[in-house]
Amino acid sequence: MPDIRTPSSCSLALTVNGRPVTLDVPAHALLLDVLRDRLGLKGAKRSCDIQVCGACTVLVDGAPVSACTYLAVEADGRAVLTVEGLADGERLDPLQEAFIEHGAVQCGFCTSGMLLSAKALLDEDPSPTPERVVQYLRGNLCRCTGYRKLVDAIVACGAARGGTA
Amino acid sequence: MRVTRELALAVPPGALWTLLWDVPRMVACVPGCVEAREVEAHRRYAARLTQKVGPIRLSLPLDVEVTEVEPERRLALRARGRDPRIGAEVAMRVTLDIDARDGGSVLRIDAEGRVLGTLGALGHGAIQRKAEESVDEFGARLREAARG
Amino acid sequence: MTRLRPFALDRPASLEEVGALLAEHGADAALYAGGTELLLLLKAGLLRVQRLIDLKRVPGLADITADDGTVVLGATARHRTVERSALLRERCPLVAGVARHVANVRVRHVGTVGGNLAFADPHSDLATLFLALDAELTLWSRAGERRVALADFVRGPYETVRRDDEILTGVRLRPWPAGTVSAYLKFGVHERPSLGVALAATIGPDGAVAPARLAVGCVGPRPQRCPEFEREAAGRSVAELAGRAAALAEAAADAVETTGDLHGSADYKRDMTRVFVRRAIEIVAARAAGEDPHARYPYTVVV
Amino acid sequence: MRRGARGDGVSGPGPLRVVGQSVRRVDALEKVTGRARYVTDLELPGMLHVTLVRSPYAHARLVRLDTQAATGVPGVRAVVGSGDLTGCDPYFGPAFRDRPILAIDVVRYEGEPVVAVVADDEGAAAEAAALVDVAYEELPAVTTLEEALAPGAPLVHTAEPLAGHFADLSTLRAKPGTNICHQFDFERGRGAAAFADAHLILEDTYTFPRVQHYSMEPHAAVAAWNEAGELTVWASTQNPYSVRVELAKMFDVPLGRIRIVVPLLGGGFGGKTYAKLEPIVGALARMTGRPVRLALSAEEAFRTVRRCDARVRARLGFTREGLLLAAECDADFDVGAYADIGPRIIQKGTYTATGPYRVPHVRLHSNAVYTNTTPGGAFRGFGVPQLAWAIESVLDEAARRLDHDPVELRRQNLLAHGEEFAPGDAPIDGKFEESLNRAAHAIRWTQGAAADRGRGVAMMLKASIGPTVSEAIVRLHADASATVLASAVEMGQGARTVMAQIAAEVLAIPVGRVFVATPDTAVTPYDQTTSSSRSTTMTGRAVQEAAADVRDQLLHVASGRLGVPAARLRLEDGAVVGASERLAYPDVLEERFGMGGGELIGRGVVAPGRSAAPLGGSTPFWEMAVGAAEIVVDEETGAITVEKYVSVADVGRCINPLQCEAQDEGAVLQGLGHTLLEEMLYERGQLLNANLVDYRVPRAEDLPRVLECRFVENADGAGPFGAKGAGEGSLVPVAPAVGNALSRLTGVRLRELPLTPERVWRALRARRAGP
Repeated sequence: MPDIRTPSSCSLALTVNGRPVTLDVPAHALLLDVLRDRLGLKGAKRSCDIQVCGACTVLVDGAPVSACTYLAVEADGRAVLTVEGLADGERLDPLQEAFIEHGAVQCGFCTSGMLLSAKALLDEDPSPTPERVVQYLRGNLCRCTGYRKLVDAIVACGAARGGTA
Repeated sequence: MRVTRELALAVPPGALWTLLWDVPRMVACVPGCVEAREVEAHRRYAARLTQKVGPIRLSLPLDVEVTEVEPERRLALRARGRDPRIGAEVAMRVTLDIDARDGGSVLRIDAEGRVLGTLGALGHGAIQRKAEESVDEFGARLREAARG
Repeated sequence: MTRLRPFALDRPASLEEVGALLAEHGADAALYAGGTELLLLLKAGLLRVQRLIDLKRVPGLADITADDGTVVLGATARHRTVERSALLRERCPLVAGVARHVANVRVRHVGTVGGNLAFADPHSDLATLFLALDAELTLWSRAGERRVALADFVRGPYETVRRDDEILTGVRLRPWPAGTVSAYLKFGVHERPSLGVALAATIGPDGAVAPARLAVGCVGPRPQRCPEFEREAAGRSVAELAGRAAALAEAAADAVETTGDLHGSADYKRDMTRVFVRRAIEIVAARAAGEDPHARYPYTVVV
Repeated sequence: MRRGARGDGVSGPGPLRVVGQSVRRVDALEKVTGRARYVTDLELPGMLHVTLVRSPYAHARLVRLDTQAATGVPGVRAVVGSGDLTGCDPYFGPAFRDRPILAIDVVRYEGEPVVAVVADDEGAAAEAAALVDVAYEELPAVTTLEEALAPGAPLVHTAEPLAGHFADLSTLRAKPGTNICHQFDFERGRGAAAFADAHLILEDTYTFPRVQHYSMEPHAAVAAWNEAGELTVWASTQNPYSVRVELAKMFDVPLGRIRIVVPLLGGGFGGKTYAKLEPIVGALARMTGRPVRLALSAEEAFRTVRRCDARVRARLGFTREGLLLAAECDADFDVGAYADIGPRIIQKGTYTATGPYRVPHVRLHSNAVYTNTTPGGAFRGFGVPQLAWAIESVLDEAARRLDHDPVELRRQNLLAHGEEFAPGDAPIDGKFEESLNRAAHAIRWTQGAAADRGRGVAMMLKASIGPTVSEAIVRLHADASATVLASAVEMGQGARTVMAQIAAEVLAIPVGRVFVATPDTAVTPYDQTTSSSRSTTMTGRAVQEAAADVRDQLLHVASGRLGVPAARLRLEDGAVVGASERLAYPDVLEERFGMGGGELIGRGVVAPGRSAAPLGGSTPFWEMAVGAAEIVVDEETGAITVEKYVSVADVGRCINPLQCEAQDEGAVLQGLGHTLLEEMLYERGQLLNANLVDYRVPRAEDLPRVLECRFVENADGAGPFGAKGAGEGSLVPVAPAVGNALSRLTGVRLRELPLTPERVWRALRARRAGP
């Protein structure tokens, strides 16, 4: 059987952090590798590589996905948001501010995934209860903080966003 | 994984013993065994085994070495092989003990094996089950062959 | 984990095209929808293929539709879609509720019902719940279409009756009639569930249960219905069920096949089946009486 | 004022401006914006990628290596077995140089690297790796302590182990002909003889499981040699200076020719101490003449390092009044296939086996035992969790037998402030009773738990490293900003922020004007290691001294210019001020250098050196923490839920309270991991659960409903502003506190971790079945 040495390549047209991007990728390219190695967006990290830990979370049309196990071709025509796209220039997103304020950042390797999952949660449920945050973060592991400050930061951000600070 | 079975067969130990050494008929009895040939008479054999564990296809050459021979009483062998495509290393030990029993014979099968590499770890549960199914199938085919 | 080896991606727009591709490439091709299991097998190097056949552009394969009293979930319907489906919320509320607890939110956005069922991981929720909904799977191939009951579809861990040339196109559920009270409980410490219990009691006008449906999953090679339990429960009032919950649960537990693995030993799984069938009965009884049991147990999801 | 625990700060010289405040982390902005760079993100021009071919066998002889097919794969630059590693010492290891870069003649654990494939990209490397054909001849393996210690057991290492580089381990005592590669003994008073006078003697054996650090960033390293024959390694390591020693020895070059650069770490927890990947990437970079990158997968980290599992027999003797009279301990630690720093772990962990209590008569013995499993290495607590699990459980049983309240029994045995722990070692430097009282108060110990709740308490004591050395340089620039050069590695614990706070406090400039350089052995001065909770105390004091050196220079120059004695001047808001005078730093530098440039350089060295202490040097500080747990048990499933957990640590001073809190909350959750959830499972030498689906790392839902991490701050530490080390202590009491709570609530005493639902269920069933 022919070993595919010249993989069929697909041309993609998508937006990444609000910017239009067009590039050709082989069919087997993973979104995580395209973001990191082709577009230089190193914020999303490869950790467990099996969709469990969440360190590679990015949003595709607002939905959180595991970029480590998501073919880049699936992002064609869609809007991808990575952590690099959260801030507006130097003005941080409220979640980024809340993470710093509450001490929810330590080694930082899970932080990108946590921020984007939290953003997806707040987009869906503007002021979630701590229990809802804990349930939603089932797919985001952190080995440093013990989660207390992450939950506090997200709940506080939700409350502030929901105007009930 | 470890599978032990006891099998009553219609043929006396002598006939069973001859059957066990009949390579082509043994190939037919061992599920997934597609070929086998003698490398060194009564000592070493080369076989090829294919198995499907869920969606995963395993196909590997087996180096079979006979380790114990007690005519009409006991046959023990060791088999090892590697499927480079999926990086699975298989190591098996099979001991067959034969006793005469009311005209026929009783075959006690003791198969112990390990699948090493990623498949061995991830497929841990499924492999034990597949091994049991295979030994049962072997027993059924052997009983059929013995009757024939 | 090794990198993905190169493959081509086909995106057929009809079942016939899929069939043709399967016929042409056979074992060198793999069906692909969400990829939540397939891509992991490819990355682990346990599977090698030259092409992926993407099912997501085959029209209608992701729809959730009502069809003369049954509900059909298209194979490429995502868990997230199932979770939010108004039709399912109305006809099979438990299905929408359980879908919300599959894996994590990212897998739910990408993974599909068909992929989950075809992979047949013994530690999963959908097959157990669907078994209690007398699910029937539709398998399409160029030779024609056949329908297989879920109980016959799953042969063992990761093994189903689907032939290599067949595509799972959908699963048909028989919603429980009005007046059915139900609960799904899933227990386990690990990433995947160690135990799943689906209990549905249809209460007739005379207050008697006719019938009861009980499915237990994750503890054995495949999800299992509990016919003895269902016979014992039939004709009794819910109060009576609650009264005999311990004995009924014990009987159900003794009947299930359990196998030891990293999640626990066979006898522990049998005893957990006993515990959670009883708890399911108690919850169903409370719900039948209009109470909200809001039962909470550690490492347990109650839907 | 930012939220965070208010230490009941003791005023040092004048109110502290920056130390003691929960200032914003200096590395927070780059981390929340995704700009933070880790070794795994590094790309160098011409960089090649490495994939390792690993042994599927736990113990086997290497019969034949066929790399022919692999070298044919397009993009492959080299396929390397140990035979191809010329021109370097192929063995490394801090205690014994027993670990080969690539397996030599024999593989000693499943997953051991055998062949390295170097290629243009990871895809080609992986494809070639699958084509490498290695023929093995399986050898009998020992994969548990029982098997390894059985008489006549197969030996993991047959040859005499070569001594490693670190002098203090030169007294290594392997037991020839056995799998024991080191032994440690410690006696005080009349040793075991004193048991004869004891009113009550309790003895039991406890086991601690093999668990994984599970840093979110698996190990990674990039190496490159330049034309001048200098090696630079960008490594995810906690001690660049130890790695530098090992590589200099390995390639036989002067230390100055090896440069280790450590950007941010994605977690470490001890798993990134001492050489791990640096030897292989260094060797491959030299062979190929190209930069080489190796980034492990999470599964491979399980086959690189783990915590040493242990079996501890503990025996305690009490007087009638409940005073500890004698203690005896025999601890076997499973160090896996290679010793790594295991020999030091068995010493450190056993030395403080008796915890923070006064025990006049002690006999302690521990063994480091080889098995054919992933090598054990340093992991948060460094042997103390393994011992405390046994001792604090036996202590709780004693409280029951003596009908003493468990808190009271501990209180009456606590060592007092200033008391001697062991002859020649530092006296106790904390008022431990305050921590115990605060923990008991916070969990409302005296009010008694509700019927369905169990409470347990546990304490711990750990010595840090002695002898030890930390050096630092502070440079004050002409614009009154400053750069701190120190080699404390930032792995999430907040070391970089702490160093900035200390320098900013001494130099009276804003934290935002202090820049802490990336650890780089060509730039930042010597620091022994970032582990053992020592950075704030030792590196912190070196930074404090270096900043004070700059301060004295400022005062001296200003004194000359202002004609005011230096003693009547002080620093305030970036200027030297006297009663009425004020000279801003730029002007002081202008005065000193006669021009707009120049900088003042200060140096700090902290090196307490050797002492008569049993481990070769006195501990610079004692780390002590208390844990109190309140649990509920679902007796039908055996599942334990920690409803409330209180941790109190005696830290002297929180330099950054919010960071201390986050560190201890993380320590408690990591402790809950080995207490309830985590265990690496082997079956006849094969590791079965090296992934997150089958190895359960704590998640947000495992967070106790109430988790309080509090601190006793009496400014009585040897560190800057009275600080002591923290971050390891709070992990240790979790297992015994939960185990004791389980015993109080259900009467079931489990001696094996983790306390999984099935284990608790089985024990409850046995209890119901009765004696």
